[in-house]
Amino acid sequence: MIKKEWMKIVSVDKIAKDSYEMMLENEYISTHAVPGQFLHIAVPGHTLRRPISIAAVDKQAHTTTILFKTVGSGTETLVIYEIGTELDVLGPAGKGFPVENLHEGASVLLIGGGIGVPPIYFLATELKKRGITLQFILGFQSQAYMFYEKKFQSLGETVIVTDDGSYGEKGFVTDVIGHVAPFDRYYSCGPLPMLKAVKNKLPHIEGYLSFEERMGCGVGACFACVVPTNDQKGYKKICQDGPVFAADEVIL
Amino acid sequence: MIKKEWMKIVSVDKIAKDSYEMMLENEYISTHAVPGQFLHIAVPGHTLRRPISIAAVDKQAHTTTILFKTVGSGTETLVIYEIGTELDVLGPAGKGFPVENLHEGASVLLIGGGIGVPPIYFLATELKKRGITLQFILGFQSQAYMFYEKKFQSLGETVIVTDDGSYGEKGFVTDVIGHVAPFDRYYSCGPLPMLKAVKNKLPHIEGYLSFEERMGCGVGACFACVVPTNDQKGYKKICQDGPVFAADEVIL
Amino acid sequence: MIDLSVSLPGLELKNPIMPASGCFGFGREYNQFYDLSKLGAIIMKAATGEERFGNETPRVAETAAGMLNAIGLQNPGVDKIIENEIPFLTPFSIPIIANVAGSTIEEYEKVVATLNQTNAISAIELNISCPNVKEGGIQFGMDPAMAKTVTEKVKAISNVPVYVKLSPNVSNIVEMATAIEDAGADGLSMINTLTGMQIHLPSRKPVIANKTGGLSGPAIKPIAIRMIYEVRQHVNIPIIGMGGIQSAEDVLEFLLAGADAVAVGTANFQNPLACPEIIDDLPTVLEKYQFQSVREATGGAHHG
Amino acid sequence: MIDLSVSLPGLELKNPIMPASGCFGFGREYNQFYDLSKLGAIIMKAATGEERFGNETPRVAETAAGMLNAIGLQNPGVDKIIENEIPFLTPFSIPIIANVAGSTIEEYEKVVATLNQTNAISAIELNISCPNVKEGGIQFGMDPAMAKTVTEKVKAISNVPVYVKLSPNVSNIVEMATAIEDAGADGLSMINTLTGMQIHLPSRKPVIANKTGGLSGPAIKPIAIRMIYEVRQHVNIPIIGMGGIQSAEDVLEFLLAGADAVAVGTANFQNPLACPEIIDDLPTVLEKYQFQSVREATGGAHHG
Ligand SMILES: Cc1cc2nc3c(=O)[nH]c(=O)nc-3n(C[C@H](O)[C@H](O)[C@H](O)COP(=O)(O)OP(=O)(O)OC[C@H]3O[C@@H](n4cnc5c(N)ncnc54)[C@H](O)[C@@H]3O)c2cc1C
Ligand SMILES: Cc1cc2nc3c(=O)[nH]c(=O)nc-3n(C[C@H](O)[C@H](O)[C@H](O)COP(=O)(O)OP(=O)(O)OC[C@H]3O[C@@H](n4cnc5c(N)ncnc54)[C@H](O)[C@@H]3O)c2cc1C
Ligand SMILES: Cc1cc2nc3c(=O)[nH]c(=O)nc-3n(C[C@H](O)[C@H](O)[C@H](O)COP(=O)(O)O)c2cc1C
Ligand SMILES: Cc1cc2nc3c(=O)[nH]c(=O)nc-3n(C[C@H](O)[C@H](O)[C@H](O)COP(=O)(O)O)c2cc1C
Ligand code: FES
Ligand code: FES
Repeated sequence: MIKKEWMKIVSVDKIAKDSYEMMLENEYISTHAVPGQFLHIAVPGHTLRRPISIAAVDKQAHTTTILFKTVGSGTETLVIYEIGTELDVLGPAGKGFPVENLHEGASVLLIGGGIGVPPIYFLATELKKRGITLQFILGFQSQAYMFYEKKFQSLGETVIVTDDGSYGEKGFVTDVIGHVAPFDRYYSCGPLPMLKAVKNKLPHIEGYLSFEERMGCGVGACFACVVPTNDQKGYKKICQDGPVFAADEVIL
Repeated sequence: MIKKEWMKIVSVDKIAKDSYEMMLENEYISTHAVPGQFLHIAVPGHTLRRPISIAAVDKQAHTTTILFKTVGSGTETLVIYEIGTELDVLGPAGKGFPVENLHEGASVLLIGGGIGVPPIYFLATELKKRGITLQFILGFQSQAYMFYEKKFQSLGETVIVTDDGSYGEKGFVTDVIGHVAPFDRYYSCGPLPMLKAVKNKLPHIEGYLSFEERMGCGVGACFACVVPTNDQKGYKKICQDGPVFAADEVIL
Repeated sequence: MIDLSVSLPGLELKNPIMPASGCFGFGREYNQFYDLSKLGAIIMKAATGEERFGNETPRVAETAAGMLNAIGLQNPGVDKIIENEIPFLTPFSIPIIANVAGSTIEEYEKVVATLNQTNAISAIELNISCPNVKEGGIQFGMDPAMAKTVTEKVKAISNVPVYVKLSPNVSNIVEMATAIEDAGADGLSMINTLTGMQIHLPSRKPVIANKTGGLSGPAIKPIAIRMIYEVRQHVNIPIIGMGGIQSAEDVLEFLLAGADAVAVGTANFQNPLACPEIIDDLPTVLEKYQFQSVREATGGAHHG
Repeated sequence: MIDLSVSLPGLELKNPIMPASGCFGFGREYNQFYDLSKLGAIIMKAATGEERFGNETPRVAETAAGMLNAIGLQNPGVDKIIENEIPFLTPFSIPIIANVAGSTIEEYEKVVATLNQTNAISAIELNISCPNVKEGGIQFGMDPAMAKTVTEKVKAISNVPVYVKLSPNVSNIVEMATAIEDAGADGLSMINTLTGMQIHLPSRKPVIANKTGGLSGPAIKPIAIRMIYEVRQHVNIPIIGMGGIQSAEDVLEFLLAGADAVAVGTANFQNPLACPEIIDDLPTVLEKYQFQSVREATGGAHHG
């Protein structure tokens, strides 16, 4: 269940250009978080909270890791907080990636783009524990923005794509989907145009997409973050019903 | 001349209930400030700067001391800044107490009320250097809010008045004006009702009053802080022409 | 003991705090954070005649001390609200206020007639900040004659008191308020959002898909206070005040300006516990400023 | 090289940044902080027919991301402004815009006729957010017919271009703007402040002696942007935009919405160097968002 919790900043490390890894301490969140869920973080001086995915948890140390890019005044404020500062957080928010019905030994493709990479990492570590075979396609603007390459490589075959070709393949994540080994299912997180392209490229494969959208409440009350769906209701709320949806459930 | 300067917080000490002494380092301000002038301090997250009187300067150490009471969100924000923080300040602002035409050995009464006490202290230290005889009447809400009693006593005869009688005399500063030794001139700083009462009580004596008023620009551009005057122009700006005015110059 | 209770047409409030329409859904989500029975009342999200899917996203943007929203009245329609949402709310035993919206007078009438079928509703909040599609899209709440007509029509059929929610996007708020009082409204609710826009520099387009959105939050509080103060001098019906309330001090400011009760909107997003925290703080704040009750504070800025 | 210059009726601006009326006096004070010749232009404090002493104090209050003011048009009167203030400003060789206020049409005419005597003024900014004492105190800027009349009368006598400054306290800003364009205005200036109030809890009274005051600062920026965007779609005369500008990014947002140049008001109080810093930052910001010039950015949110 989502709660309002205080999370203490344990460490902040720069992991790439404008990109930071922040470790936060809180027992409730680290115990209950599942891959795909996010934290809705209050930033003093800002009306709206900032949604940031959970990238890892350590249930023993009670820590939760987030990875974020500084793109505006909220994330820029967040990154300059001193170690020890307590953040006001709603979490774990949303529903995670469905993983229950995956059999051991299944093969899965995970596709992350930019700030969509962090939840993919958390998902990968959990799937690995279940004995799933993993392949990754990770897209970044350029080499300077790339992070966690080695960590992903230790979990599975990893293809890096950059917009400018400064590292790995040049182009979009969808350009290299044809090059990877066969897989039973895919999971993807990234900007909407990327998710659309991925869905179109993989029409007949079971897939799950994790969405980004501007949020108000972050808890399902304000209807800021809806996405149209094929079901009878006609829409879902990203913050509450998502951010992960089955690819065939949503209308992009 | 007023300038925009950065002043580094050197120390913050609690001196009475809700009352703090803050020492700030900046050569330009400490070198040029005269008693009666103030600092117009930017407080992040607030639209308007906060005017705070200069209570002391140390020209050798390049420090300026301010004393302030936490009464609202601006002063409450100010007091929690860490040592070493640089404050964005306009100063020295306004014109000081006129002291030029005082002859050595003259006797002066200084009357301060609440947050009007700080500039009186700076003035007193300067007058003392010129060999002026000083008497003080200082008003506080109650004993808990009283500060600098000993420092004033070392400069001259000091009468303390409290609203509730918890220390010194009970009542208003004007209640004890009749009890002090004769004086040639008076200076007073405090809330408007006190200044009015002081002026009415001492109609035929040369006196100077330092005013408080809500300010916008603090530099004379916005006309937020005017006070009606007897002269041809009909008004003066507290931030620029004041905050000190001759008692017979202003209409209260 | 500070008395927080307020008695208004149709509304016996144990305290004057209620979540504002559209900022609290139908309560389910915030009930995860606290027991809704703590609230003075609840104002539900807007109900329209049929289900509405609202605007394209993005629907919100952050501004200095505020936010813009253009949700577009997304709601399941009045029938489903009665069927699915009100039954969830009734066990909390707090007055339920239904926010009613429409594109035509007929739609308003239909929603209100449908709401008459349930006795779980204590009052209606008539949201007239909606474009009248039959009159070239001008909002009901921006024209005194249209506001008067829709109020009269709704009053004629509603079996609960009607609070009309004023739009602040008008030249003369007093003219609107008096027209609505004359039309028989039981109370006013004010203010709705101010129309604003934010432009996204990289794309050179409005951030919000609908282009304009409604500005809410602390940024608009001075406008809300001014309008309530002005209206209080000219109308006698009660006012539910809102616009930027974040703290019990803000509540007192609204009461002094002339509000009888208040609603809290945007603050719920920042702090899901905003309402209960304000309710807990209110007695201390009233006491600090020498009030024995909420009622005593109401209109305090107009006395003497 | 990014081109910051803008050419508007009567105004050859080397950059689009000017201090807003009433927030910069007649420039003397800010000239202590920097050389005024750096500015694109200067808009002087309001001039009235006779000297005015303004309202009682307090005249300002701080609000969330904004402030309220009710200075009350204090100024030495148009004659003294010509005598004492304009001679100080002319050596800076920047266009001088005179903000003109009045309580009657005759007063506006008198001020403009008097200004005709000097050739140091490049344009007039007509402040119509003033109560018309002959028409029951309703503001000129809140009634299209009155706004039209005062614009026509002033245009008939002024020997420099006239920019009419719109009040945002209206139901329909486009109606006001088109009435004023029809009346022959050379340009618009928008927005003036929104009427607001703050109540002082200890005294239970409005903080501002005048009770209401004008809300300015970042809080109102979304409203300014929306109004400029709407007006830009309906009028062809240039717009000087203002309302909460604090940074070069804000300037670009105003340009994209449809402003041709901008004025900076409240930000001067926070940072006396606001204008020169914005001027210095503007080329970098324009470049970042792929603009070669200010002119290219103007109206950018309306294209494509
Ligand atoms: C479910 C979810 C998970 C996310 N996970 C991550 C993550 O793990 N790492 C990361 O770096 N970013 C993540 N994002 C994006 C992140 O929320 C935005 O980058 C951030 O809110 C930007 O805030 P800002 O103040 O720095 O930028 P500004 O542009 O100044 O923000 C202005 C407003 O727009 C909103 N906004 C701007 N960009 C986005 C965006 N892409 N998505 C949603 N809202 C946005 C902000 O929340 C704020 O309300 C996630 C977004 C969602 C919805
Ligand atoms: C020339 C001058 C010198 C001053 N010197 C001192 C001093 O040495 N020590 C000290 O403690 N205080 C002094 N004050 C008062 C001090 O400026 C206020 O206490 C302070 O601005 C309150 O800010 P706040 O945010 O804490 O309170 P809030 O009440 O939240 O402030 C809200 C707004 O009102 C203004 N305001 C509130 N009270 C006053 C006041 N009494 N005078 C002017 N503006 C006010 C604030 O500046 C702000 O704009 C002086 C005031 C002036 C004009
Ligand atoms: C996201 C959002 C949705 C809203 N939806 C409605 C609505 O459906 N009906 C309505 O009358 N007002 C609606 N409002 C307006 C609020 O009820 C309230 O009048 C306004 O936001 C001012 O209060 P605040 O500043 O506390 O948010 C909405 C406001 C927000 C922020
Ligand atoms: C203290 C103050 C005084 C003002 N005086 C005038 C004035 O005399 N004439 C006028 O047209 N506008 C006046 N204004 C309005 C500003 O020129 C400007 O339109 C408004 O403040 C919005 O811009 P800002 O948010 O950058 O301040 C004044 C504003 C302030 C804050
Ligand atoms: S952000 Fe409010 S419903 Fe999703
Ligand atoms: S504060 Fe602006 S003139 Fe004094």
